[in-house]
Amino acid sequence: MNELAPTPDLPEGANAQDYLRMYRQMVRIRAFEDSANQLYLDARMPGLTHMYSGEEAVAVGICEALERTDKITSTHRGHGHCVAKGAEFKPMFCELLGKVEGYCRGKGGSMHIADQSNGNLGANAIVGGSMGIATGSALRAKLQGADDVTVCFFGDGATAQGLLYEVMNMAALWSLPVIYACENNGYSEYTKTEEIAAGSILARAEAFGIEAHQVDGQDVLAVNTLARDLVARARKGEGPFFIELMTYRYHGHHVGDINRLYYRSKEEEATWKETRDPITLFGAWLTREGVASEEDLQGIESAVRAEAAEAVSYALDAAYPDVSEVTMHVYAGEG
Amino acid sequence: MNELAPTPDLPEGANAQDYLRMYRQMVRIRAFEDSANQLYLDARMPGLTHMYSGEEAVAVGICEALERTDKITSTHRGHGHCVAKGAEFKPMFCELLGKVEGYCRGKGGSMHIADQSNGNLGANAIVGGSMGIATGSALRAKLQGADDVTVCFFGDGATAQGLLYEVMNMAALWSLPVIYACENNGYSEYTKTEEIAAGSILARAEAFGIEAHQVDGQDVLAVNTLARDLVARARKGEGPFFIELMTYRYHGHHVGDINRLYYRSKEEEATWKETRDPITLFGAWLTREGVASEEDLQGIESAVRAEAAEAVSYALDAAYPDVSEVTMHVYAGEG
Amino acid sequence: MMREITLSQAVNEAIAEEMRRDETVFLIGEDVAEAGTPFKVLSGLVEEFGTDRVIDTPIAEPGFMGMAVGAAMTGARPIVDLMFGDFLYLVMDQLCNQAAKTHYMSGGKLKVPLVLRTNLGATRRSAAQHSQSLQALVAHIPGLKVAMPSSAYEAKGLMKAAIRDDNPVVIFEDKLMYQDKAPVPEEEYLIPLGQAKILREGRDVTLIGTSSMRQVCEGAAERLAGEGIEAEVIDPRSIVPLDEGALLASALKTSRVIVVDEGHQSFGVTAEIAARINEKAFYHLDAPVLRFGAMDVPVPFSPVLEDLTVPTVDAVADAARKLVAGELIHAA
Amino acid sequence: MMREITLSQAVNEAIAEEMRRDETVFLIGEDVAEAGTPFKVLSGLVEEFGTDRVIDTPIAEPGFMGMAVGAAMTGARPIVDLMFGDFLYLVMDQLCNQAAKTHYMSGGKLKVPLVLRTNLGATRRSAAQHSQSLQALVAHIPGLKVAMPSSAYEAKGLMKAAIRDDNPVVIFEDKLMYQDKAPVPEEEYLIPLGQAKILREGRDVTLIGTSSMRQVCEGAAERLAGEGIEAEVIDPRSIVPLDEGALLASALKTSRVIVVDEGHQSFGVTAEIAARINEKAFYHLDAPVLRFGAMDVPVPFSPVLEDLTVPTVDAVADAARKLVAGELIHAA
Ligand SMILES: Cc1ncc(C[n+]2csc(CCOP(=O)(O)OP(=O)(O)O)c2C)c(N)n1
Ligand SMILES: Cc1ncc(C[n+]2csc(CCOP(=O)(O)OP(=O)(O)O)c2C)c(N)n1
Ligand SMILES: [Mg+2]
Ligand SMILES: [Mg+2]
Repeated sequence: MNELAPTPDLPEGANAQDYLRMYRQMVRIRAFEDSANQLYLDARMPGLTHMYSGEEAVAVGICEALERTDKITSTHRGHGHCVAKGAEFKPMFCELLGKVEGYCRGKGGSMHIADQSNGNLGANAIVGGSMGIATGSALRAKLQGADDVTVCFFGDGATAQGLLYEVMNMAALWSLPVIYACENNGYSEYTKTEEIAAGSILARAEAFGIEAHQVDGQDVLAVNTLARDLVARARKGEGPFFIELMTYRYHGHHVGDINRLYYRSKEEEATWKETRDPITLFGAWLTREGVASEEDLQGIESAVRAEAAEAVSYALDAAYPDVSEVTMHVYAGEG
Repeated sequence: MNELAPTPDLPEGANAQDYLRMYRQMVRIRAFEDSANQLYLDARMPGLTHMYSGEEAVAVGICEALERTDKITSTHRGHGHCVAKGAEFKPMFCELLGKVEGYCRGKGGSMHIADQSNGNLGANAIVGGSMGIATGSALRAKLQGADDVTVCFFGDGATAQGLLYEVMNMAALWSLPVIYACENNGYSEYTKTEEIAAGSILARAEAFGIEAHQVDGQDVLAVNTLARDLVARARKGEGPFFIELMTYRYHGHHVGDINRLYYRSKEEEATWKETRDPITLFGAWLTREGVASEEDLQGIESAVRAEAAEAVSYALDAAYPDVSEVTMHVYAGEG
Repeated sequence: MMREITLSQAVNEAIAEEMRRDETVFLIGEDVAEAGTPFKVLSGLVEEFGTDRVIDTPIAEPGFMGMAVGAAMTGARPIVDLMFGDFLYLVMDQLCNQAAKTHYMSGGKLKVPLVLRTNLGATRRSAAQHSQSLQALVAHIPGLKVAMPSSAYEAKGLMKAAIRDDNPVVIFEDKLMYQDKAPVPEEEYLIPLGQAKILREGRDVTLIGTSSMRQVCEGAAERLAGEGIEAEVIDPRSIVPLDEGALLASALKTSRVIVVDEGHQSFGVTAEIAARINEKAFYHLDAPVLRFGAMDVPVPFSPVLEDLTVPTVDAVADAARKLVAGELIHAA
Repeated sequence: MMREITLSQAVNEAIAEEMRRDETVFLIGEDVAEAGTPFKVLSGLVEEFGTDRVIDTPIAEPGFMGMAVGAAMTGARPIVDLMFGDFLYLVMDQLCNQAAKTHYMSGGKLKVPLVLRTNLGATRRSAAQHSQSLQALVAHIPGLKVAMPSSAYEAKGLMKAAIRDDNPVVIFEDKLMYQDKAPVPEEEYLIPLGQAKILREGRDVTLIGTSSMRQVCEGAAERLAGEGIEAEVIDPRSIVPLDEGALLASALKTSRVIVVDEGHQSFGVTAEIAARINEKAFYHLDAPVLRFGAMDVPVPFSPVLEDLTVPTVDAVADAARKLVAGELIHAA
């Protein structure tokens, strides 16, 4: 599929602004990741990080279907979710660089980055580690009669963790408002999905009585349309749901994973980038449908890039936490 | 179904002796459990124990399809598996009473009882705790080119443990010679299966690409026929397989679980005992098919009961371990 | 006279009171509702609070532990019932990588106010996988608090404090003490975490005992009293936070200390307490701090073996006697 | 002159040699084959031994840990690769309820000869879930052995001994030391578990350091030497079994001891070692045994904070100086 369907099932009430916000959010993720990668290459970022580039339509398609009060749980590859759920660049870059103005005051870093005030319950460095958290958030919503929905993002590799089946069982038994969003990017670290996943991922959810869908994760409209529908239904108590989003990561598993030939080919990477890039595809659709002109899109792109550049230099200059922070926040209620 | 099918698909090569051994093994389990229960009621047994009565056709139907070199892993409700895999009464009762002549020198007790020399890798007091062990035994068989098969027994309640899905995934990916035998007795402790298992248990195995069967766990011939087929196929490398055996436990969850009305009715218990008892059903089939007379069966019964009585009194008189045993066997190779 | 209730009733009351007081408190675990747990500690709660707040789960400890973390992060106060302390191993990731670290990793933005109630204690003839006392494992992990009630009174007050605490708190009840009675006020009270209690004053030797090891210490003190030795008995009540001040004060007073805890001795709770007292009261001690933990063996089933593995009144009294007599114990 | 190789190469060589020697040895874990682990420690092994003996798994730590137990019980010798020590929480049940107890629970009938190799160590800027040093958790569980190599030499010898051991052995490698070189003989050698090594003799103070904390101790000793203080440096090499004799002998000689380990300090490895030395050498000590562990905080990401959490040469040297000078540290 090299272009988005010309007349998608337009989400009810969607309009040009919605589309452009979606586009902009995807561009913001790409720009954030490019800057993060550059910070790594320039040896200005401590540690490692996992790039979301290539998967933007997944996070944006889903998060654009959510309210601010809805919750998400994120992964080690969490910048995309964070941006898509409404985070700002400055506190994100500050976090990446271990600065006190970061969302986690520099204590979390890339693998724990989250704008908590927008309902992001945290990125997680334990693969599958947030499946219980997401399901528990949904349980809380149900118990308290709140109508928020929780989306649990995780990778294809994480489907190997038993925790998923434990919580899907309970979510199904108790009809919890949670959506399991499996980002199938074809790899877990340096291993192909088919080598680590027997049978069918969708069927695994279905076996627990959970309605499951597969969707093209490069098509932001398809993702968003499905997500809106499922979120609305989950809000009404028809959850849980499971979505498998077929996607691809452009970079290595992490920024240091440069020599990838032993596990995937250059051609494969090129094909995805050239024919299935979610931003390019959506941009083409937007211009084709007359929602925006090429110039509009370029305007968005340059504005976002400028925003990123400014945030990076802000973060580079920002202060580190005071040493007294080291013992702060071990326990709540104690400074 | 109140009687066994008159002409079952006879296992190839089966004959009267095989049938009578199966019958005898079922009676032995029942007799063992009755004696164990009595020991508890007489306050002569330390701790608690979980009775297998009512489920005899499961353990016997499966273990009679196994060679001595095949392996099993067992559960907290493990006396039946232990007997069926070839254990003797005396060391079993000794184990139950904490005597040094027990299979585990009195260190394991009811929840860890196993005749290791017959390939029983242990009962397990962690629900689901042996799923990895069984699958690992099968991995070892495959790696070493051995042709033994491993059967992993566990209850319906244990299907809630994520470990099952982790190891089924690997067993399926690597075609391991393991058979997952889910003893669905309708309850986990004091909770009905439908309250703790969403969707379909069989479908869960199938979702991993594992061939799965449901069988009447009160019909020893049906169980045995299926087991022989699957064991033979697993030996040829066609595994893994999954069996859900529909059965019932006559006693409480453990011997102390006397007042059960809040979770199941007397009528339900009576119906199973009166119309679906695996020993009665098989006994009726044996006489109807002319394999044995009523007297033959009574003879087996009384011989077994006498054997049990003798073993109990042997065990009651047997010696406790010497106090020096307490630090022995913490580490292999150190006394 | 103050009424006496069992430790089991005390826990039940504490939870019921807090559930009445705070709608966000709920219970989750295996067979907690109709069955009220195998130990019947929670009997009656589902009748009062309904199945929405007393939730029976499938046998999926990692799953419901993780769910409690998520519920706690988003505004509820879950009490997780872990049927046996031995199952802690199953929930360690959710407890130690998630619950314990979330507040810190989020720079203080997220809180995880949950209680994990579980148990400890051997000699129930339940063998190696149902008899462990694993408090040392969780005490080692920053971000968790750990309480060890030593009677019905403590069980109630600590449970109420734990439920109101904004952090993950693990409470270990001794499963052999559920039927033990103690005076418990009708009026509401809380026992703040981090406050040790002096149960008996004495000037000759300090006996520090956690959970049911308090009884062992009290038994030893009783026996020693008959011999003219005055033992001071202290219950730390929580080991994280640890009331170091109270323990040190007693050590300074008596100059001789014995620490008793039912977890395995090596790398266990007694090591930390002994190390701290040695470190901070060294020059005031007449003898090394002695420790009694469970033997470093998996808990054996056979009663004749199992009984050997736990600290006893005899052993503690004997050690105290030698300490007071100035005999070198374990001298190198 | 003896060749020098990295710790990573040493581990690789040890495993390769044992796999050649014993067909039942196999490797299992995530990305251990073609990728040779993210740290590249196992590179080349799949080429020599094939995918049947170097097995890539899905991300299912409890699952493959449990499978290793079953394989070990039935005649294989698995080496489990756990990518980060922080994932130990996930395998605790299979490791501590199953592997550790099987031999005992079966009355000696079943054995579980497996090696769990994993790592420890902060300051890699990997934040709270990828930086923990959790050796204390497993050291507390009877039935497990625990080794902590402090150089390439130890890494090779201990790994070979662990693979041949009939018990479950957990080996913690310091992930920051993989590229550190040390002289390693070409000829085969094993280092038996339970034998400490005196790295430097001294009479004024004993510095006990595990894993990379050996470097901290050696650094401190070096610095102290310049000031005329002779520090004895000892590496326990395994903490279970612990070579108590060697540690005590040094304590008796120097009368002053400092223990350094990178796990959290409270309820950690240093507590046990300190408690034992205090207990058995009390009357020979001039000062309390001092301890340095990681701070009792989740490991923070920010470099400026993270660096504060681990024991340093400065801190250890400073404490040793004060000990030797007879200053009361932490005196109550
Ligand atoms: C419990 C656990 N095991 C292993 C790892 C190491 N690890 C980090 S990311 C990763 C691969 C995850 O693959 P997937 O879930 O498909 O997510 P992706 O990286 O493809 O987005 C692994 C194995 C981890 N962080 N946590
Ligand atoms: C990990 C774990 N959780 C809980 C328990 C307590 N427990 C023992 S048996 C049991 C029910 C098991 O049900 P099922 O698997 O159906 O086996 P059954 O008892 O019916 O044979 C429970 C919850 C346990 N032993 N281990
Ligand atoms: Mg992936
Ligand atoms: Mg059952």
